[in-house]
Amino acid sequence: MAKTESTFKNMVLSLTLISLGASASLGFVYELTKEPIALSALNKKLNAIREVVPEFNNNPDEEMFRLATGEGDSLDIFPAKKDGEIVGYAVNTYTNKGFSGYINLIAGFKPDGTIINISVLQQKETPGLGTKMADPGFKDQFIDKNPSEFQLKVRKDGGPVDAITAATISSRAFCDAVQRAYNTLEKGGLK
Amino acid sequence: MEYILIIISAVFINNVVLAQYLGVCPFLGVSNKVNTALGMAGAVVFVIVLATIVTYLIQVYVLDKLGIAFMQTITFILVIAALVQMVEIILKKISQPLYQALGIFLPLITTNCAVLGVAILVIKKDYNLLEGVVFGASIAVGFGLALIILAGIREQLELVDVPKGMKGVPLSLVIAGILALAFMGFTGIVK
Amino acid sequence: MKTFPTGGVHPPENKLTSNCPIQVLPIPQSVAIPVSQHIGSPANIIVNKGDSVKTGQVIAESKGFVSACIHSSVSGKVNKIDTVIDSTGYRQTAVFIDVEGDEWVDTIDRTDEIVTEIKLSSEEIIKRCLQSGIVGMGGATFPSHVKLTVPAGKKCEVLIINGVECEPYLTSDHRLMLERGEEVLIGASILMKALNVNKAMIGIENNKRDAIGHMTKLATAFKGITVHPLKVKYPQGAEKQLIKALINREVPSGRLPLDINTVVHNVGTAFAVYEAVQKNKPLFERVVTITGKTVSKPGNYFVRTGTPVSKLIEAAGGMPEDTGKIVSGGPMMGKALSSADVPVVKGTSGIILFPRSESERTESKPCIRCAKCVSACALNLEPYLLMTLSEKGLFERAEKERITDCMECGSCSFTCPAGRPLLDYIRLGKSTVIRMAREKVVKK
Amino acid sequence: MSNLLNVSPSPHAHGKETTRKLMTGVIIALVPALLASLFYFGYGAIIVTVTSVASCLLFEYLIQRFIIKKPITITDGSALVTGLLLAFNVPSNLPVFIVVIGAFVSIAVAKMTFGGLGNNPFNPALVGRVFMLISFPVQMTSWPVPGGFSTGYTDAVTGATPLALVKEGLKNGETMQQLMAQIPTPSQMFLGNMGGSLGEVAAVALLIGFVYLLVRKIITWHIPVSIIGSMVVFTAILWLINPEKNADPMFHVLAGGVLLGAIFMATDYVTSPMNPKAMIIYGCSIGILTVVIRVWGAYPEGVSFAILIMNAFVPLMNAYIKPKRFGEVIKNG
Amino acid sequence: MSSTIIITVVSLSLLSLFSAVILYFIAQKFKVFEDPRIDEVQAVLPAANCGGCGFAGCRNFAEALVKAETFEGLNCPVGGAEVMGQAAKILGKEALAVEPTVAVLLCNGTPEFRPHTTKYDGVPDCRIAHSLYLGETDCSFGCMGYGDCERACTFDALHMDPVTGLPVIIDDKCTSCGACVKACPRHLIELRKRARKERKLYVACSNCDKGGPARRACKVACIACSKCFKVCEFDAITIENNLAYIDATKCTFCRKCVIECPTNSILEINFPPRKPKAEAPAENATVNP
Amino acid sequence: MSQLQNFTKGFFKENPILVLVLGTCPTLATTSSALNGMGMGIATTFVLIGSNVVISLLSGVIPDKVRIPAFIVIIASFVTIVDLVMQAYVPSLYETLGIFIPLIVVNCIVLGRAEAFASKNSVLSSFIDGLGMGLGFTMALGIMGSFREMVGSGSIFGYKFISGDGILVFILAPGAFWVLGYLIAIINRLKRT
Ligand SMILES: Cc1cc2nc3c(=O)[nH]c(=O)nc-3n(C[C@H](O)[C@H](O)[C@H](O)COP(=O)(O)O)c2cc1C
Ligand SMILES: Cc1cc2nc3c(=O)[nH]c(=O)nc-3n(C[C@H](O)[C@H](O)[C@H](O)COP(=O)(O)O)c2cc1C
Ligand SMILES: Cc1cc2nc3c(=O)[nH]c(=O)nc-3n(C[C@H](O)[C@H](O)[C@H](O)COP(=O)(O)O)c2cc1C
Ligand SMILES: Cc1cc2nc3c(=O)[nH]c(=O)nc-3n(C[C@H](O)[C@H](O)[C@H](O)CO)c2cc1C
Ligand code: SF4
Ligand code: SF4
Ligand code: SF4
Ligand code: SF4
Ligand code: FES
Repeated sequence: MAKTESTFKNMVLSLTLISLGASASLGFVYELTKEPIALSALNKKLNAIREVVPEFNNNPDEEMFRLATGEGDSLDIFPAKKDGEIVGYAVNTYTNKGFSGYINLIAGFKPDGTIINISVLQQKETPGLGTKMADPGFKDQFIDKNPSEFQLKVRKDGGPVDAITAATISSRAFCDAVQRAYNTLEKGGLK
Repeated sequence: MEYILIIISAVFINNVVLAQYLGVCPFLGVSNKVNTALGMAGAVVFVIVLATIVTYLIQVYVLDKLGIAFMQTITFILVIAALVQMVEIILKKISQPLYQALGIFLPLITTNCAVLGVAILVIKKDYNLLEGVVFGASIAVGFGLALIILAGIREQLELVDVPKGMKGVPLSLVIAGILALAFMGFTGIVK
Repeated sequence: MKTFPTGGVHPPENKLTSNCPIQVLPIPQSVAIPVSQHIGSPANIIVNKGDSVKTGQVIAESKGFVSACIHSSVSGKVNKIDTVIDSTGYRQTAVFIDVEGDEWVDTIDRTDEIVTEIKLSSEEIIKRCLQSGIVGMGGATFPSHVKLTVPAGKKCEVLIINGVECEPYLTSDHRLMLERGEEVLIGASILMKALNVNKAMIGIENNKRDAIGHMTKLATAFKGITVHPLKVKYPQGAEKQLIKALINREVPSGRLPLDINTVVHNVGTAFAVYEAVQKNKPLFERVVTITGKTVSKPGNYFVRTGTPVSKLIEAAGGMPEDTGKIVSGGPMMGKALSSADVPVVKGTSGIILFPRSESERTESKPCIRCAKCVSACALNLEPYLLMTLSEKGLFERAEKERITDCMECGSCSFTCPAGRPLLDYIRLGKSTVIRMAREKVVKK
Repeated sequence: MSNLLNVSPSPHAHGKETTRKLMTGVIIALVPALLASLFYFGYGAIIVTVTSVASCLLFEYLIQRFIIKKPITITDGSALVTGLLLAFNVPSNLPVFIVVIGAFVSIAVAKMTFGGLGNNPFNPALVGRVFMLISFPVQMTSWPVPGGFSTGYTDAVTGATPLALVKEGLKNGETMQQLMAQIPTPSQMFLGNMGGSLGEVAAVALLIGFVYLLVRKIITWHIPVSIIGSMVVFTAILWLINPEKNADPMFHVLAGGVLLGAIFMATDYVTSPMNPKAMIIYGCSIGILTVVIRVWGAYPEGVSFAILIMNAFVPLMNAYIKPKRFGEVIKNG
Repeated sequence: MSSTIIITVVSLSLLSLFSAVILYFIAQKFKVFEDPRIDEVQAVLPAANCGGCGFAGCRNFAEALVKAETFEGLNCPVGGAEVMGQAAKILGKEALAVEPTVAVLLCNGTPEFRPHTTKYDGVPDCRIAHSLYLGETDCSFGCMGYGDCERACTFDALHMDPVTGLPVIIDDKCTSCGACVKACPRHLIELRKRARKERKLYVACSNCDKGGPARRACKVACIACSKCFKVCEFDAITIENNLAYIDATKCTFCRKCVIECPTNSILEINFPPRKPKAEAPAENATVNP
Repeated sequence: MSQLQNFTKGFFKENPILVLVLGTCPTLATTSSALNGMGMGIATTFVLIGSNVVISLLSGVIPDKVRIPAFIVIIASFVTIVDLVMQAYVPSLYETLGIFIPLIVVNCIVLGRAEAFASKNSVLSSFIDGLGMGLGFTMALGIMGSFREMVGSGSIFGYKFISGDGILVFILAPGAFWVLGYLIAIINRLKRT
């Protein structure tokens, strides 16, 4: 095959044509995937919510609302409803007290404030230490506990929570995030 | 203070090569002599700063405006490739010594994932332009630091007999591993 | 006590013969006198096979400025002119003389009387040194008249007499100072006159207290000459280190002592100059220490040049069974001889016989980067690096690291715990670098 | 062979020191600290030390024998020193399998990969220690409290080291004064009656070793003194600025592994600079980095990291910081 | 088509157009002319980078070839005539016939002929031993056997024989790059003309001492007795510095000198065995196959 | 070269990571577990095949001087397609691989194959080359990922086989460097014998 000469015209032309083809197909793929991408983002959220509240049949994402924490910001609350009746709230909560700062949790509460389950969305704690907060071994001790009687404090600070070995700081932070969620719900009167 | 934290974090704690795995190819490739390493480091700082500025502007004023953020990869890489070429030519024209010092490294930089990586990270981290530039420059300095250290060690090892199979890339990788281990000591200095 | 500031080592002194008075070694039946006993061009032979010569007669004339005359050390007949393996380790041209009696050239004053008054002028002294074949006895055998000729524009302020004898085992300078102290001092005065200086300093290491005492006492009678005890540390005898120790000046790299207005001469040289100038006796005899831990009768001897080393060994009670190495000079800088037939020359300060157990090198192990060689080097070089560079053939880098400054004192190899042959490679690198530099000049 | 004369280039004499004698010297200098560790931590210390030394020797042997296929040099003592120092850097109740893994990393990764003694750019024992610290953070940070010679191995009572106490305390907002009550007194710390790695606690034992090393001329004063000196200066400044939030220099020097690091680990020939000027820069940098990590970093203790980081710079220092050569400056006198 | 696609297409095309234009001008303006023939020539060179041609590597040599008027004095010993011919073809020049050569060792002092008189205990390096003294034997010209030449050879063509202590050259592998010649501090290796069937005939000695000491040091030393010189009908032999030398370009392999030599210093290699009196030289020849 | 050789060379003889040492960044970054590594490998394979095929189709019409930019555009398009598709259908993998998906564009293997192979060979050969290289890459990532996952977290493809943790360093940066380093050393050794 004879090579195309490197003339100005050829260069510009071929490059432009290739870009044309490339961008057209890209635009096309983008259009195609736009919806699935949005959907998968939603699914991810719903899955997280599903993990921490009982079965529901509404769309908590659509019914999401915000409640002020009282610390100058607010948390996202996702109400889970079964046949129109509230079965729980999933609260997207956080703390800045982690060993490496910010930790993002989603905590599910029964309408009476009892913890259903907790899921860690985002954390930067030290592997092998703080990261164990996502393990059932640690977080399961919160299930079915109601913060009104179950103090969210580690043993070192006089509470009932068993801290992760050698990671008291992360454990404290975890408690702090859950406490924040609980407080917000309580203040919002949703308990 | 904000900027100092960005600098420390990018140079030491989240060093591009040692913690973020970017730009490993040139790190392995151009590290046999301290002098070349210095040249490369200089060239990378220069290109990364330039590329950060240009890609930032393109992202904000073109891609975001037009709502085609998905075109990020393709536009960024084109822009970087063209930019590197342009820099090479301009450098050749205005400063021969500088060209001699940096010129030979420029082509290598196009395929250095640190450059594109930084451009994307700046957008991901929601930095403003100045923060982005500082971040980019620090990343590049971090790259240079790692490169020069490795070059120093490799130059010293040139003079001793290392096991045959380890010579070259494998040894550099092992050294990089130990360096990464050592740099973990900086963990936590910036949250 | 004074000493040079950085580097240096302290090898076991082993000065076994410091209490042995100098004896005269009987003249052998035949001698082989090499015509190159000095740094510089070999001398021109002016005798032929069959000629009769007298003790002290010139048999080879100096050729060029940096060269020295060679005198017959015996009287007798020239047997042949051939080659002999000398302490350079190679065959060199030598004049072989069969000894007949001991008839001296009549101009030599053979009396025991010490002549104090210096009659010759500065130029005459230098000329006499040239005629008498005086070379440096401190080891380098550099023709002394060259060092005494101060080039225009330079000035010598202080003469340093090197009585350090920092090498282990050797005691020839020590004995010479004890027994011929006065002559040495007169020699020093002659050198002062030749160099036109009025100050001379004699440096002696503190392990020769008797010599220090003796010389100090004698020196009171000489104007301008002072004696300075020095802390015992090798290589204090090296001229740059000695100058630093005595007057705290550093000879710049690649330059000569004269560039900082000093000249250094060995005590043996001073004695030879005394004999040449006051007694008109050329240099054909010198003090040699014959020693070694296994030697039965170690001692110090006046030896005629050309005498085979084996004669000296005989005088010392013969070669011990287990001798593994014969070294000419000190253990740190001396040359190992390939046989006992090597003739004694002007630069032979001592012969050491090492038993086999001490004559083998330790195994060379990897460098542990302990930097002991760096701290041993009195010139602050980095021997470990110089060795590696020249081992790997990176001579240009070695040059940048100043490999040519190395004075080959051996302190680095001595200290290296890994037993690395540092100096072997440094010497190789140094000579290669010098050769490369010369080739570059030639090319241009 | 025969009775031919030997001929070799000068010098014909060799000093008494050999690699093995130097290493033996280091081992002797470590004996006081070893005894102290037995005294405080009981036979856990023996188990850990023996495991570590044995595995270091074994790994070195195996690698030389089967992988590198070069002469076996385990008798030179360097692996023994590595093993001892590795043990000295870990808690005395560390499970045996972790010690073995740490020894493997020390010898295989940090030393033999580069060809063995003399070639490794990083301190093997420290690479091993940091590796263990990051891989097994829980085990590596639960320190047995000194319980006397009969302390058990696995059932020892654990507690925090003074440095960890201070770090966590300050993080919780306590002041230095409040914390002072919890940490051991300076004299307790000097004698070694505190939690910590088995070889680092007894300052007095380490100092005895230091004196021995200096007297035997195995090491020079430059590195240890500049490390400790720079630390004292830096921590003193911080302390004077805010004594509420910063511990005093005395505490910083006695707590943790500074002395062990400064005397025995930063001075490792192979991984430290080769001339006094560079040594002082190296030492000061280690001191300062240690304080930076201790005060601002996540880790309560920073000596190991600081030494490793500075190890990385040693080749550059050796290449660019040169001793002043004799006769370099032309003096007109 | 949705608007996204249009925007995409337009913006990217513009961008490409832009960069194409720039690149075009760049390419135009900053053309660096490098003779493409350099690459071509380099491609035919052996890429051994041994420096045997006298240049710092094959690329430099290629440049020199391209620049050179004629090939005079330029030769790649490794590639030999073949490669030089190819290079000549590329450049349209005449390749000069360069005679192929091979390395030979001008010393045959095995321990059997040349007894040891001392034991060298320094670094096993010929240069170091050479600068120290005459060596373990009394011959100050002969091979010291510490293998500097072996280390210099990048073609694995030269090995030290553990029995004789002398280097042995493998003719097939030797490219006559001359690295060993440069490495030997005693100048014992010569690049000699290659002959049919790898035949060689040369004085395997470099001893410049007079007959007496030479003979005392080594039984097969050349003592410059001139017998070979006298017997040679082709003026191939010269005697200088107490040493005979056979000029390979003149030698016709008549082998008369070999018989004459009283010390068996002349080696004949790869010749068919002589009928009548083959013992002495043949025995010699086994030393250096 | 037969098509079979063309296909297999990517696995051992010219393995992009273990022999050519290209594309080290994604190799190190994504192999903290076997699945991540192989996910990355497959994404790269797709880009490789796509760009190889298109480039070999177009190689005749692209002038030399704009060759590189043209290749880059083509490669970048495929990368973007992979990016979008993964975002849509394997969001969790997409998130863990993060920035390294767009960075496939600068992975030297892709451009390298385009330059060295696709632009000079037929479409079929280029396809096979892309497939072989891609799978070779995937294999290497798989090996590294499995090893790091096994040693580092005591699990394989997510199934834990020990209780507790592994040797954490192996899923962190130092482990990544070491494992790759020793893997290449082993390959070097095998190659020599
Ligand atoms: C490098 C490093 C990382 C650490 N990471 C964490 C962490 O992620 N979470 C945590 O709670 N503690 C972490 N710690 C431990 C804290 O510093 C502190 O010692 C610990 O929380 C005290 O808890 P304890 O009382 O349970 O031992 C880490 C320590 C170090 C040295
Ligand atoms: C090549 C050369 C030239 C010298 N030129 C002079 C000179 O001009 N004047 C002088 O006083 N000494 C001269 N010297 C002598 C040296 O200063 C020194 O005394 C001599 O080399 C012996 O020193 P050493 O035994 O310490 O090596 C020269 C030496 C050499 C090697
Ligand atoms: C390492 C070394 C050690 C030396 N030791 C001595 C010594 O102990 N005594 C001495 O007289 N010269 C010694 N020299 C020679 C002196 O440097 C210098 O050449 C000599 O004193 C000059 O005097 P000369 O020319 O009269 O010999 C030594 C030289 C070197 C390089
Ligand atoms: C003074 C001195 C200190 C040493 N310190 C260490 C050390 O901290 N860690 C270590 O692994 N080896 C140490 N060694 C032993 C040895 O030098 C070390 O294993 C080498 O780094 C191995 O090449 C030391 C040796 C000496 C002489
Ligand atoms: S021999 Fe040279 S390098 Fe070694 S200590 Fe002496 S002067 Fe320094
Ligand atoms: S004394 Fe020996 S082991 Fe120590 S640094 Fe020097 S060469 Fe290396
Ligand atoms: S034997 Fe000599 S000439 Fe022949 S290839 Fe080897 S080094 Fe070159
Ligand atoms: S031929 Fe020359 S270089 Fe080779 S071993 Fe003999 S002396 Fe050494
Ligand atoms: S993959 Fe090559 S630089 Fe990152």
